Amino acid sequence: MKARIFVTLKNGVLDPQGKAIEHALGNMGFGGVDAARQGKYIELDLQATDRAKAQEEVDAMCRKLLANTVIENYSIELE
Amino acid sequence: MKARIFVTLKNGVLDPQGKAIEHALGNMGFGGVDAARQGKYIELDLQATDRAKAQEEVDAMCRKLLANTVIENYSIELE
Amino acid sequence: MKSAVIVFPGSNCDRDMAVALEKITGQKPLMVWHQDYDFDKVDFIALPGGFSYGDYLRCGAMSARSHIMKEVIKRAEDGVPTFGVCNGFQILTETGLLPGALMRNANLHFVCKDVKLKVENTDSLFTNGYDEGAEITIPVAHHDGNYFADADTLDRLEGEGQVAFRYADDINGAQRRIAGVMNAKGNVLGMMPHPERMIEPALGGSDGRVMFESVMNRLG
Amino acid sequence: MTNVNNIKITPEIVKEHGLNEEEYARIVSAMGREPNYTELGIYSVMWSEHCSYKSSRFHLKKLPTKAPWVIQGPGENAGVIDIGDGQAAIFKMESHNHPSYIEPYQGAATGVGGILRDVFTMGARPVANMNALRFGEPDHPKTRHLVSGVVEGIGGYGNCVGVPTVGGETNFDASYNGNILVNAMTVGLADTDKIFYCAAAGVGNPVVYVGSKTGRDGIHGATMASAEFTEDSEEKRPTVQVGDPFTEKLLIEACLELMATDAIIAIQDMGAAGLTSSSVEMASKGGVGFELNLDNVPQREANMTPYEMCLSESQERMLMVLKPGREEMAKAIFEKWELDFAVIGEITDTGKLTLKFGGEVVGDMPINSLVEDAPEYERPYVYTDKRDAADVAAPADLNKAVLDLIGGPNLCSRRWIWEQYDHMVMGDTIQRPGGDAAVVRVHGTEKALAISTDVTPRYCYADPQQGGRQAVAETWRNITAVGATPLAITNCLNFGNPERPEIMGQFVGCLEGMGEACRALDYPIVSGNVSLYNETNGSGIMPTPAIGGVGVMKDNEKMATIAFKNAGEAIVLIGETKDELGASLYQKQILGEDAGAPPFVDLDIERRNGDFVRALIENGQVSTCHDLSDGGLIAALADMAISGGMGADVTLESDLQLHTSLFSESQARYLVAADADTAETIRKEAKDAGIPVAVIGTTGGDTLSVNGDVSIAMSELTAAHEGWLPNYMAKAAE
Ligand SMILES: Nc1ncnc2c1ncn2[C@@H]1O[C@H](COP(=O)(O)OP(=O)(O)O)[C@@H](O)[C@H]1O
Ligand SMILES: [Mg+2]
Repeated sequence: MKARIFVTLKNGVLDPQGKAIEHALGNMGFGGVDAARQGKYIELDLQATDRAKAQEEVDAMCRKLLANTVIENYSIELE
Repeated sequence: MKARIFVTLKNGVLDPQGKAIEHALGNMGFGGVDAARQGKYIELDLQATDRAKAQEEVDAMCRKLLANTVIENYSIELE
Repeated sequence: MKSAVIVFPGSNCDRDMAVALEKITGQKPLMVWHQDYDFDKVDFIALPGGFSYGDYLRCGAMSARSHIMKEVIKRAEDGVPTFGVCNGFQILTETGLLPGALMRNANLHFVCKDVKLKVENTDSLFTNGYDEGAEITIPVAHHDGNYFADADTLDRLEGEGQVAFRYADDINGAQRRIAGVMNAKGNVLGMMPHPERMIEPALGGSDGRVMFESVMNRLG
Repeated sequence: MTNVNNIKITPEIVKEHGLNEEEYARIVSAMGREPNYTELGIYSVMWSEHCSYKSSRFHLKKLPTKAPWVIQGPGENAGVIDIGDGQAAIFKMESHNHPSYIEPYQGAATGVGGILRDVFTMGARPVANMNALRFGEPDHPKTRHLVSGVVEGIGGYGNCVGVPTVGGETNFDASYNGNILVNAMTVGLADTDKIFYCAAAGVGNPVVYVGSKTGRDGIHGATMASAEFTEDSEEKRPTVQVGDPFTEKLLIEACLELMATDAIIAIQDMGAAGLTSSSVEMASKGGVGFELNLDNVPQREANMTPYEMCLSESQERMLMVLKPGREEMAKAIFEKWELDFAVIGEITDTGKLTLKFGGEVVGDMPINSLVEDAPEYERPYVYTDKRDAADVAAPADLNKAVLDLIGGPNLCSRRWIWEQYDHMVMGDTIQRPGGDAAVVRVHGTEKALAISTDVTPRYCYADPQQGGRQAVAETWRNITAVGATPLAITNCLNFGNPERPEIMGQFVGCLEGMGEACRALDYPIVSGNVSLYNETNGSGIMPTPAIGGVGVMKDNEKMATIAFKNAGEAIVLIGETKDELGASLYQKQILGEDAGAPPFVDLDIERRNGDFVRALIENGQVSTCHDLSDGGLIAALADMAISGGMGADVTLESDLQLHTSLFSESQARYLVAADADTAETIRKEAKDAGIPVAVIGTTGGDTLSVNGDVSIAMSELTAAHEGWLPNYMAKAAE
């Protein structure tokens, strides 16, 4: 099974990278971008076959390692 | 409209961050992870309303700035 | 030798580069702010180290798309010696003036220390002052110095003498321990180590000086 | 959006703001009415321990702060000293302990950002960063993660900004298990006629905001967690700020560019309590009032309330008062650097801080009540009981004890840390980390600054007064050991809960000792910071008054380093070794005990020996020198040998037992190396000056040996010294 994990900054946390991307796109002549945010995208190849178990396991991985829950949120998609 | 962009390393490009995640998960006692890859996740808020046009525009942003196509692939989801 | 140092928002080795150029060439370089892309004709263009645009998104990515780089690319293609250190090297690969890319160091840590380098080509514009087979000491200071290019490109670079410097030891995971590469024409060099930080004994040695002197020799 | 000022102030709300009943009554009487919610928030931060120094002020006043070379002592953003030729060194140290424990990377990073702003606010270009770090014991499950995050955060910020991180100190001790210390110091350079202060002046002059936009970062207090005043209450707002070093770099350049003109009347960074404390400080120092229109504050998030704008601790922001008519010119500079610039108010003659929002007055407070009426407590204290001298046993195996110390957590090489810091950027670092003091050239001159941070918490715990003396003396000695003249210090006083008399006793004792040392060494305190309440579950950290010293060297080519340079040189020990193993590192680490009086710090002897050694370096007689501190003589010998890549053969003649001679931490001692003739001259000169001196051995070979009883191959010693930290960090995260 494959897990796709998205780690994004919490609402209200400064996102310098996103801000810089917004700026650069504007400078390059790409109009019409109101906001940009940058996060992490992590893919895991799992041996697990049980969805519910996998979800729980990946959730624990996110809490304990992949996301910094003081400033980041995460979401998980299993495929 | 919102664009979700995933930038990942091409096959064959060694991914030090992914490797480190694999390693750390293993050390923390999370078994059953065959491989980990880390990429970037970028969200853009677009003014555009035309899907096809937006797709084209975001594709150009990726090619010209958001991904380095020497080492990275990207994919786009519009919402 | 009249030189120019290109300054981007976030460049932070621009002064170091200017000091080195002035000490070695005897001429104050032109400091060119990235918005002043219509700058005077010069004999040598330096892209300094640092963290242009904070290294956000990817190191050098935003600078590479700046207006001034269009001008630099044009001049480099016309044959003006063009030299990028550290962030400057990253910018050069991001523009495509040099092949490959610089990725996060394999151990994920920033590394600042003196490293030993092998001078791989002692004929080039930038390296003719070094003795054949020379091993020199120059400091590095980077987070993303892990040079990557596909195997064909690497073979070509090595075959054509475009590898200028190679680390004596693996310090960042770079493919074939490549520390600096040149373009096919030999007038563009990018390298991760900082020769401008090794130009006098008080800083630990003078091995970096020779790189600048090599260019001066050639330009006469 | 609810108008937060309609919220009724209840005793619970007052309490949530960290104010007690008596303090609240003071506010009501100062204002002549009940404060509204925004005003309460502002009082609460201005009267917090952090901003008002209410527990420490009384004692801080007793510290010596003056010398002919002091241009600005405590009270401004940073201290300023004259280093000759119209130049000044500007420096300060600050803590970021609690944020770094919660989020080590961002906590440490924003600590660096904050201290940089304190220094460039005054017109200085920052030229060096230092960091003094204390972590819990290595085996504690959190330690590795904290070390890794803090080091990465310091590097991540400093490297990006392009200011070299040139030194610091790192200790591990169980007392920091639940409360690490991250103290950051910045040193900058300015011309003495171009120093900027924070006192506002000129009624009608514009108040200008520059830098990053204001978000809801780090807003104080439990009040915010309830999040009942805004729409997005779905998630608890993080109180950790994210640093943006790229913006900081732009801010430095933009401020220095504007400072080169004559447009600025006063300038102040927005640090703790952001917009509030910066405006109050500027107005209070200038004896004026401020009227701010909060609608003009650049905002990162929608629907921010006045309360949030006033208390936000968003990073990378500054407040300035400009001369009238200079706004456009200043704006052009900030726009060039792509930074926000907004005129947000003007100076008034009301003596009040008046806040307007949406056309209404939402706050109106007398400035002097915010500052001068702040409570000041003379908290009860009891001195730490004096300890008797201890009898400290010999180790079971001398060679093993030496290897364990040199290759253990507290004396091992910190290379793993400082190689992650760009310590060379700016091209003037002529003594890199690893020596006694970092040395950075004053750009374009023959002069150099020497910088060192030190404190030995073991001593401060055993005897606060001696510990306070020793901390100051050790920086002085480290600066001396590279050949520089120590001029002044900054400090960061990290202690536990001041409401406990024994903690307050540690504080008072340490300050007394520091003051004595500063006076005896002509080495005043020009800036500093106090961090109290460093404890978890009722157990405090060891008292840790970190000292950051700065000195100047006239001719940087005369600088000394610790490395043995030539084989066959004589090794000379200067200063007297006594039976002083109490509270030593040897006792603690090898024997697992902590007993007895710490070494006594005789300040006259300290000065005499130090002046003697400095003269040797300045005269060019000596270029190899190391002071003795933790681990004693053997630790210093090992450092010099490892650093020089050669061994030494040493013979000690003494009435003391060998382990005492090797590990005693007697103060005011140095090792120097020189050719035999010079060494003999030095010995005579010292003798004539009444300074204990002995030629104790010869450099060279591939073994470090002492009296034949210690004999360790250099390869083994080096591997132990260099290996501990990387091996520790490479181990699996728990
Ligand atoms: N956190 C740190 N950052 C940078 N350098 C450090 C750090 N900790 C220690 N060092 C460096 O390691 C060396 C040894 O430190 P220390 O044992 O405290 O020296 P000393 O005993 O002379 O005060 C010094 O050069 C110091 O600057
Ligand atoms: Mg020392």
